[in-house]
Amino acid sequence: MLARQLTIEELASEIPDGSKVALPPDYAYCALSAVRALIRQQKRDLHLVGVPSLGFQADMLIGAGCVATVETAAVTLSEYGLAPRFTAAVKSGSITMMDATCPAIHAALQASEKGIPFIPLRGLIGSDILKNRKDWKVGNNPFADEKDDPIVFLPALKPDVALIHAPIGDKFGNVWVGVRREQMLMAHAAKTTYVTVEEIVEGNIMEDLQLKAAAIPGIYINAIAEAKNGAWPVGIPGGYDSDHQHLKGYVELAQTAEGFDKYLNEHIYNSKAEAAE
Amino acid sequence: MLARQLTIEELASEIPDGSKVALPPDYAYCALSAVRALIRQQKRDLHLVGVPSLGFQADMLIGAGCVATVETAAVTLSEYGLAPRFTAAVKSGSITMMDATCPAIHAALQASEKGIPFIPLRGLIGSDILKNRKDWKVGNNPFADEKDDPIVFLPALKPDVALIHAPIGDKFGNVWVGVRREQMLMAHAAKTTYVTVEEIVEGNIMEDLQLKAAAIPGIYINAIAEAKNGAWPVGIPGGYDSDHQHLKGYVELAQTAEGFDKYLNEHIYNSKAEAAE
Amino acid sequence: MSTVLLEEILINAISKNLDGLGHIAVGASSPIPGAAALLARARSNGSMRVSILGSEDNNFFSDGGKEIFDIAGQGRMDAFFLSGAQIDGKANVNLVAVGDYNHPKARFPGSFGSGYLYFVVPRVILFRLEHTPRTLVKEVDFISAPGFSDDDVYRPGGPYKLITDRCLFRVNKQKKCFELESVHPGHTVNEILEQTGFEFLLPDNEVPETETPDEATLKVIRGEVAREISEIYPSFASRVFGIK
Amino acid sequence: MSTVLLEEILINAISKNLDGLGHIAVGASSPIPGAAALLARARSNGSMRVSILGSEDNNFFSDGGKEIFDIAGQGRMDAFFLSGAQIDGKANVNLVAVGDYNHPKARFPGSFGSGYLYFVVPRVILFRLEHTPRTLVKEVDFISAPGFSDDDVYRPGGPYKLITDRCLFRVNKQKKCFELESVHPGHTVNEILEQTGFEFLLPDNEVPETETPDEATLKVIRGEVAREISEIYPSFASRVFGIK
Repeated sequence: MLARQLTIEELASEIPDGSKVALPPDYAYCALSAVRALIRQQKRDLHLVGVPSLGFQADMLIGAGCVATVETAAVTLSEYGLAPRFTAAVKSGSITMMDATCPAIHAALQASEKGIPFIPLRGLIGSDILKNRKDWKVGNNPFADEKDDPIVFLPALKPDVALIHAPIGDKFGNVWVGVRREQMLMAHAAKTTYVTVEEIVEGNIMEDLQLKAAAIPGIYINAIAEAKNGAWPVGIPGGYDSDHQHLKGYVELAQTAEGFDKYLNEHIYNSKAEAAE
Repeated sequence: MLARQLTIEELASEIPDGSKVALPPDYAYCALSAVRALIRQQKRDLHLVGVPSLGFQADMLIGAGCVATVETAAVTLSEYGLAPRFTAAVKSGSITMMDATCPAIHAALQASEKGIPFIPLRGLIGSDILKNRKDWKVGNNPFADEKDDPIVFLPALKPDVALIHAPIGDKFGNVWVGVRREQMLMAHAAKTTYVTVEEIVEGNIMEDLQLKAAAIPGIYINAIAEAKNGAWPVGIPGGYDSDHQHLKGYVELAQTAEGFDKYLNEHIYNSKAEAAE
Repeated sequence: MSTVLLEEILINAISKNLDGLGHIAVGASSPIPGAAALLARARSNGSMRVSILGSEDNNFFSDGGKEIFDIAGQGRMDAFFLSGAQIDGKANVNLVAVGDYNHPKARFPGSFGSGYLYFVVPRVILFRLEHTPRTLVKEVDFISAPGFSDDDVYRPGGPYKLITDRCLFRVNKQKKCFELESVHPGHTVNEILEQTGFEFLLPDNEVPETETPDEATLKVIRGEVAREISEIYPSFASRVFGIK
Repeated sequence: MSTVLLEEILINAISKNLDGLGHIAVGASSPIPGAAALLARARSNGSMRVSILGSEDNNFFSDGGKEIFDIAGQGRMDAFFLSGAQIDGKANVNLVAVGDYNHPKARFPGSFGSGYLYFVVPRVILFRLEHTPRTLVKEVDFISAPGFSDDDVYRPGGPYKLITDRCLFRVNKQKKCFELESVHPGHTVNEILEQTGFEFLLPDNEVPETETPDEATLKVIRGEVAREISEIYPSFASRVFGIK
């Protein structure tokens, strides 16, 4: 069965305002070209889910006013320092934070993947993460011997959209993610999955047993778009490195709202070449 | 870190009587040469766990008197008919059955993999599977709106041993399983994992990104043994086919206890060549 | 028109219940349901996926044995097939034992995924190609999966049709029982009444005969469907379609 | 003997707490703990595994982002490292915010895996290379992960040591607080008392000086450890060891 193959702009246009959008961290495969299209299309009220953390793409979306809520274990630009638009938004109260811990996000996505309404998880008890998550509950382990055994119950986390990038996909929508299997978990857990790939290859990925073992089958993929260097300015593992100078420049500009607007105008809004792809 | 590399007999000797041993179905990678060694070493009181079902290896172990308990979604020889020694053992009451349904076994292993004491699962309510599993409980979905939402709670299933076969391993104990990832789940969930492989290859599997994405890392593997044609008489996917004539002959002989003893004597006890491997 | 085989009538009848669906999954030992799914896919204009356990050509799963159940739990499996050593009038399915569970007269392989999939897959089509009072019983000896559930039980899925070598039943969800839908050519309602161990509803009007596939459909069944099914069920394909 | 750097003293001191363990995991932004783990592995005679987040050479995980947490939950991770914007005398760690959580004065990336790993990894070694009353506080503003738990809470893991740029504390599990173990060369107990925002125990005897690595150890640190750590932390390896 053939996949729907779209342009980046078409793909982004299928993600409505208010969507709960799951995104991977910078060290995985980030669909930055699609994120820029979301910004160009002035999406609003997105609820970002970091799987399990977020980086540059979240800082840009937040700075551009696309985001209402951030659910994540962290927003980090690692060696580039604090995420400036994220930090400013939290301080000003313009976004709602749902702080989590990494394994809680993985586990809650696994609950959605399995079609179970919740999953228990150890840890968290006594933390202010738990105290601030009104959507989580503390229950008792039903298999505890005599005394109580409190344990956190996490409701299934079902994003409306998983938005990911990958090195290769095929015309059937099969997408190779290698060891970055949290991207597979995202696709299994989310209602819809949109993928950009460096290259749409000939043939069927699932006919190569080695590739198949690390590929998301097309049944989970709502649409695919080809995006050469689609993670830029972030890199992709096993592919190209991050654009260090560009990212450093971003962080410098994004320290202020004005600087960030300058970045937006220069690299996103006025990126006609990209918009026309 | 180098893996412990053993002979098949040494490997089998590390699995004590009474162990809870997880085994894959015939269509995955079955460590038949190690199973024959278990039979030669006259193991007793094994608790077999089918992940999620069992085939020839279970029928042989049951026939040889090695098994006390069978926990599985099925014991099947597929086109070869009913599993004769299994059927006889159930009828005579010589083994304890813990009937399950496939996803319950996967989910309970995932609970062990995640270090959580239990996992909820849909389905099962109103079945006699549930009625006969005193170790399972029915609880309430803590996130249900107003009315009750009964759901089954499965305790984590933590086998003492996962015993599996694979096409290739390396001297670091890394083992490639391809799409047969339930074998990876078994290794994650079990206390110890013993693996036989068709071939111990040169180099480090984890240095090949494609192989790594479908390989069990050595940290989970307690020992590895090389066993060329180690799944025989069952086949391995992508490798060799089942030995159809041999399996047909087995099923014919195993219809009676006497016939099965003949098979044991001919192909297992007296398999000096194999024992000396 | 060449002689139409029972298998072809069954494949055609099952396939009619799959049109318009997105993903049909077929379990082990199910050559006729597998062929029916492939037939439905052949006329879907590329809008249907079929996954067949044990197939390499028609099995896209890449996350281990759990994925087929997870995908059903996610609501991404629209139809599945179940058989049973016994099936009763409440659509309960028994894949485990005849007689007392702890000292059975007969023991079968086990429940496989039935205790789960029957709850979550919207259209579960039951098939039993031995239609006798021994197999279609008043009450199963062991419930691998119940046909119906109390209102408070999460159950987006359940039984949809029951097809045998003699007839096709539809499921009446209100009355929680089977209703005769059609009788295969050469069989009669009286014979069905006689050979069925459970009670079932009869329609108000005359019971129609199960449709025989037309020439175009037969061509697809005997062509691409036969070729594809022979990958997984070579002996079935050889016996029924002469493919080797 | 060549001049020994503070980093080398820290690497050596941390590594002493890892000997004999089977699997050490190192998280993000942790060059000194990473080097300490590699040093401990170098003298383990091949009995220790080290996994380093972000490394390709020292990262054997093949089941996605969840595996490092699953492996800790299974009891297969013996030691891990945590830092904090603030750490208090109850070993609570804050990686989130200073001031009111909803209107913070400062906001940091977030809790990452701390809210879980601190509970299940037997030896969690805290490190904070700015030892001032601003970072080592009486009470953290936000608990990403609590230092100690009530008896009924499942907690096989927890804090083991706290190392700073001035000293090494051990954890006193009975009294649920820190106890000064050693002071780094060039620092004094009085300075530690002055620069620590929380109360801690002093040993009955004199506080020893943190050991300086011997020549053989320095050779390993500056040789294979420096080379291996430069894969993940090139700027650290260049600054400290002159590797490029």
